[in-house]
Amino acid sequence: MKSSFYNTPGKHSGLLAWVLSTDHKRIGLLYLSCMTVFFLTGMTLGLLMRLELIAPGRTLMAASTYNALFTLHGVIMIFLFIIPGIPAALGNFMLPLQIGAQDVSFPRLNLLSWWFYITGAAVAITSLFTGGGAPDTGWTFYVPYSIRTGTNVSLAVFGVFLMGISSTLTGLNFVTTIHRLRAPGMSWFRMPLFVWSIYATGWVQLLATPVIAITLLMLMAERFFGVGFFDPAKGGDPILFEHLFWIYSHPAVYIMILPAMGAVSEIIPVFARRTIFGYKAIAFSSLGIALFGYLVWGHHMFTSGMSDEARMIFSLLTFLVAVPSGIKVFNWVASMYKGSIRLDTPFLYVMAFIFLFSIGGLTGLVQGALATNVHVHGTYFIVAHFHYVMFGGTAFAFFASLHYWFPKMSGRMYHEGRARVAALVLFVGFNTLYFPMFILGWQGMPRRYYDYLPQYQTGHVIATIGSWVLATGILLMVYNLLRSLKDGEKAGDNPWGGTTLEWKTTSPPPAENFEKIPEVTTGPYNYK
Amino acid sequence: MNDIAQTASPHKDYAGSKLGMWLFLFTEILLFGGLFLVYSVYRSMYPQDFHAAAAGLSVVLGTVNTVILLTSSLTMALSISALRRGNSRRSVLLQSATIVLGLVFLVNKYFEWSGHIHEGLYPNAPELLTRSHGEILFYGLYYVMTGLHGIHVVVGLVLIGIMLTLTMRQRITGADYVKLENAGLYWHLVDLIWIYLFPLFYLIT
Amino acid sequence: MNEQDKHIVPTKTFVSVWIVLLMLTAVTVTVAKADLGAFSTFTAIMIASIKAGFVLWYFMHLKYEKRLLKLLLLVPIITLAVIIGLTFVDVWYR
Amino acid sequence: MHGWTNLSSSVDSVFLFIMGISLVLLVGVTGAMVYFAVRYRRSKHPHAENIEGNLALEIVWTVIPTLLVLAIFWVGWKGFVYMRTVPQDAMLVKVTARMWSWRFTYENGATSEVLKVPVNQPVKLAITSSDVLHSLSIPAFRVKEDAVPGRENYLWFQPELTGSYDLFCTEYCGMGHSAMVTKVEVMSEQDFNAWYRGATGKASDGRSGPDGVKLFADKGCSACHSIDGSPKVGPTLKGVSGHRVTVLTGGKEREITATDAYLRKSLVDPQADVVKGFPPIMPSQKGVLKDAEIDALVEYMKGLH
Ligand code: HEA
Ligand code: HEA
Ligand code: HEC
Ligand code: CUA
Ligand SMILES: [Cu+2]
Repeated sequence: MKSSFYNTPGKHSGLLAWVLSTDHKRIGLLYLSCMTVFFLTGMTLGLLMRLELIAPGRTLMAASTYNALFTLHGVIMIFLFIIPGIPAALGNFMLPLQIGAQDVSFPRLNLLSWWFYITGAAVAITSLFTGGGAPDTGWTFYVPYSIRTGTNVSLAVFGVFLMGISSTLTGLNFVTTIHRLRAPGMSWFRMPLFVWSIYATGWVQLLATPVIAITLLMLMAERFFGVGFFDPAKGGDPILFEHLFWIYSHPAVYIMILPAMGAVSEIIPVFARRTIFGYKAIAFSSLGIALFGYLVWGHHMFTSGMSDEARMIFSLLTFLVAVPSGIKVFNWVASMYKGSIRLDTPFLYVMAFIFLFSIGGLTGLVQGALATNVHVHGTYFIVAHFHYVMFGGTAFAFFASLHYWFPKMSGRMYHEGRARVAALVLFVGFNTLYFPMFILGWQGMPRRYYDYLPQYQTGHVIATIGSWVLATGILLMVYNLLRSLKDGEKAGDNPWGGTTLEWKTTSPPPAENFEKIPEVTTGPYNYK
Repeated sequence: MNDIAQTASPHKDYAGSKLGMWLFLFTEILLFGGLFLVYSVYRSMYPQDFHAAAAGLSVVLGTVNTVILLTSSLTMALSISALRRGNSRRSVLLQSATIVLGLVFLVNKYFEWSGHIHEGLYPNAPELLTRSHGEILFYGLYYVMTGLHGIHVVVGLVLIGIMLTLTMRQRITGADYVKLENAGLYWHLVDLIWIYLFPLFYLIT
Repeated sequence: MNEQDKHIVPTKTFVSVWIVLLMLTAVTVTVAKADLGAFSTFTAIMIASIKAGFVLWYFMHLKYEKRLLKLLLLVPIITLAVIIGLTFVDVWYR
Repeated sequence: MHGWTNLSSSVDSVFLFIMGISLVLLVGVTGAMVYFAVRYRRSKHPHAENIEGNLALEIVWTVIPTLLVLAIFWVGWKGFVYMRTVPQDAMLVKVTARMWSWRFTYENGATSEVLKVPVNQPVKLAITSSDVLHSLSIPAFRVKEDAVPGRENYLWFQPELTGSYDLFCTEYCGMGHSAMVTKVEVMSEQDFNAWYRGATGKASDGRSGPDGVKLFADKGCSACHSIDGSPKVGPTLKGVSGHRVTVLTGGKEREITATDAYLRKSLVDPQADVVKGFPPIMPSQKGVLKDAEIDALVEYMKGLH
């Protein structure tokens, strides 16, 4: 084998060559492997929840176990999987390659971010087994319940705090890298769209994450010292906590989706063998989403007792953020027009992404409209919405890019036949699992319910069956990828015929990325 | 930790490090921003109580601390100029002065806090709980905000301490001073935040 | 790319800025004693912002930085303003 | 699902309006995508055409969606204004949520655990909570509003059909969240008046004994404790008095006998001795109940065999 970063470990060897490496590719793979483990754990919890919900009443576990399960499921999926998902894992690996740099601006800071991430994850997981037991607040940590409950909220929150630092530092690193380390000739409008989306995401990480950090610190101060910020008995205002929480957590959903959108914009031109339609529109809509994303957090609080004026303004702003998402969708579809399309697995996932994300996004409109939000808030309608955007959106885009970049990262091809079957099973399972939840939600089934009234059972049974189909698909996909690592065909440097810079180096790339830093003379998707 | 930096990245990206530092400062602004938000909400809900509670703080101590921090910012800024003019001895002196001023600030804060704690004005204290809602919140904010600021002062002092040794060992020089400059930026930010904390807590009328 | 900027701020500038800052501190303390009613908070914040401006502009060297950095500084400030503003749409009308 | 209140149909029409637009968009987007994927697959269309963009199109699909979403906002907002404008003649019912039961208090002092309202009469609910966040939701009526401690929120509706409807708590509030379910009884005007006149502030059931029975229901004890021997969130109180119980005191296990003093302490300082196998979540009644009420409850519990 030619020299690749796998066989140039640097100062250390063995495991240390990974956990102490400052090579962005190794750090990316570190994130990727940890994340996969957490993802499967989170999914297993999801599966258990579905089992419990197959029938009303107690099926498997006690109410307190169930409550801990969905809290953990939410925390793991959001903070351990989906937020670091595309940016920290794939972004770390691909960003410097795509802009023709040797590494990120601050390689040691990058490693430190991973350490923050893994420490935070360890702390969060420790919270399950120590103190008062697994936290049971839901991933939103709403006060005053989160202050009163005897479970181990403080430790879990501290874990999330550490992961927040990790996310902020990653954003800082990427923004600086994109400003400073682009290869000669790569002007802003010659950057791949994935880089644009990471850039927009980086700013959101920088500006939003500190707010959750301070909010969680206040929550801990409440629990340890009884300061009174959120305790009505001392004049505190629980609604203010909701504001603070969503000031971060709404922008955070764009941390989740923007890189996914970037990856999709990367894959479409390659498999349609033509340039992207409306490059600038897609690039600017990323910034637009990041910008408007700050202004809409109140749509999570339409029934909280917030002032009616605020409800109106937040509803209006919420609708504005849908427009740039629409622009992206339209441009993607237009990019297929008169292309020469190969329906390989990455592209199948991308098509699934567009379909599922549109469903998730459009039902977001139902939630953003005041009159209907009141009815669906706090029900399974919301649960369906966010699984469609987060799982159907981000996670499907993640699967797409995992297959797309698999040859670059590993030097081998995955097995195409198995991969397509997995994609199909996943798609069917996904819709069977989550579509009934829209109906359940509209019928009034509240979320975070351990037990439910019998009239909701049909929907729950279908969903539970769907979860098994989905699990089969996931297992097949994971099996296929792992096995292809060992016995997949050797991939060339550029198996898909991509035009961005990561395809101009060997697969897997050498430690310093490029033999010679490339000179950029055209836009990123030049298929002329 | 610094030997790797020299070897690992032969081309130092001066502007890049500074950009990174500024971005970090932005996150600090937003971190404190969350607290300023809480402050402004509760102040607008309980203006009278905040007024009454603020009377309990010593304007004199607050002013003295403001002057100390402003001066420490001056010495910090001067130390960089001195270094860049090649006078590293003077730079070391000025950095030490900054550290001393920072320590004096902390000592003052210590006396101020322990004074209030003796009066029974600390979070969840029985004495404090007899007061009005706004006063409870005022003192809560007072401790959390000046406490977080205090932590930043301590971090800043440690940083400057490291810079000091590096300057003495000639590892930070007039030709390669970006670390010192970044430490300076951090220290000025600590000052900047205090510039707002001071009127918000001590000067409410 | 590796340009270190050439400008060294003269000691005199720093010392004058420091003196201005001390004077502004004196002003804000005095003004606070004179009760300005509704305006007192406003003046206090304004004076603090002027002070902050001096620190940013001279001590933090912003005056001598490229335009990009100056503009970027607006980003967190505007973000913070927007966050506080929108929250107050709730707080004021509740 | 239609026509249970004045609000149901207006909310549903907003929903249908959004759904209509969404469906058109979804079908359009998906249809175009699938059509292109088939029409331009590589085997049929080996050479792609490089079209970089089209300004007119970009403007079209920026402006039209903007207009569409503004229209959606507008109908949503209109419907909402109606939901927030309480008619003058609305009947007021105060709602107190607590872990994990509801209490409805009427203007004549009557209280109930089930929301009873007359048909065709606007009703305003003034909602608060005595502990953590809850949310009152009546899906059939399309209404929902959070119960926030220290605040009073409101909603209103006018039921149009008699019958019994589900009322849920839709803000997570701990272990019993999914059990915080009750009913809305929409009654004919006569039935309602008959109940309303009979149910004043005094105990409605004629059973004797101290207030214990009523306190036990009213103060929310029954949300967590049964009196029939089955454990709920908390241990059953059947035969508590005098039974041997293993408790955790400061993390250490010990076995004690439930004396009067122990029962009293269980109410005012429940976290001191936590019954083994149960979470330490019982709310302290200190400052919530008067001494006399605590006495009455202890008396009552002693009588549970
Ligand atoms: C990846 C994450 C992600 C993304 C991208 C989104 C995107 C959107 N979300 Fe979602 N949302 C969540 C994750 C996400 N959300 C989560 C996790 C929650 C629940 C949190 C909790 O309570 O636990 C939530 C909750 C939530 C609520 C609160 C519901 C409630 O609790 O009452 C609302 C309300 O407005 C909302 C709206 C929207 C809107 C309008 C968008 C828009 O950005 C969508 C834009 C996309 C489209 C519109 C589709 C594609 C476009 C077209 C096909 C073109 C045509 C379009 C138009 C004409 C508009 N979301
Ligand atoms: C990226 C985000 C993400 C993803 C991918 C998922 C995936 C799933 N979620 Fe999701 N979910 C959330 C984010 C996510 N969830 C969030 C944020 C909440 C809100 C929490 C809260 O309210 O606070 C939530 C809440 C939530 C609820 C609502 C709970 C309630 O309100 O009571 C439900 C109920 O069905 C559910 C189910 C599922 C299921 C069945 C999956 C399925 O995808 C899972 C399918 C399972 C598999 C595919 C397993 C495959 C793997 C194995 C079997 C291998 C095992 C191997 C090892 C362990 C090595 N989730
Ligand atoms: C939020 C749920 C909840 C509510 C409401 C509640 N309890 Fe409890 N109670 C518990 C739990 C859980 C325990 C067991 C753990 C403990 O001892 O703290 C308990 C324990 C007790 C015990 C000790 C039982 C034994 O077996 O030793 C008594 C007595 C008691 N509760 C009485 C009451 C009374 C009277 C009320 C109403 C004023 C009440 N509880 C309200 C949850 C609750
Ligand atoms: Cu009360 Cu949920
Ligand atoms: Cu949101």
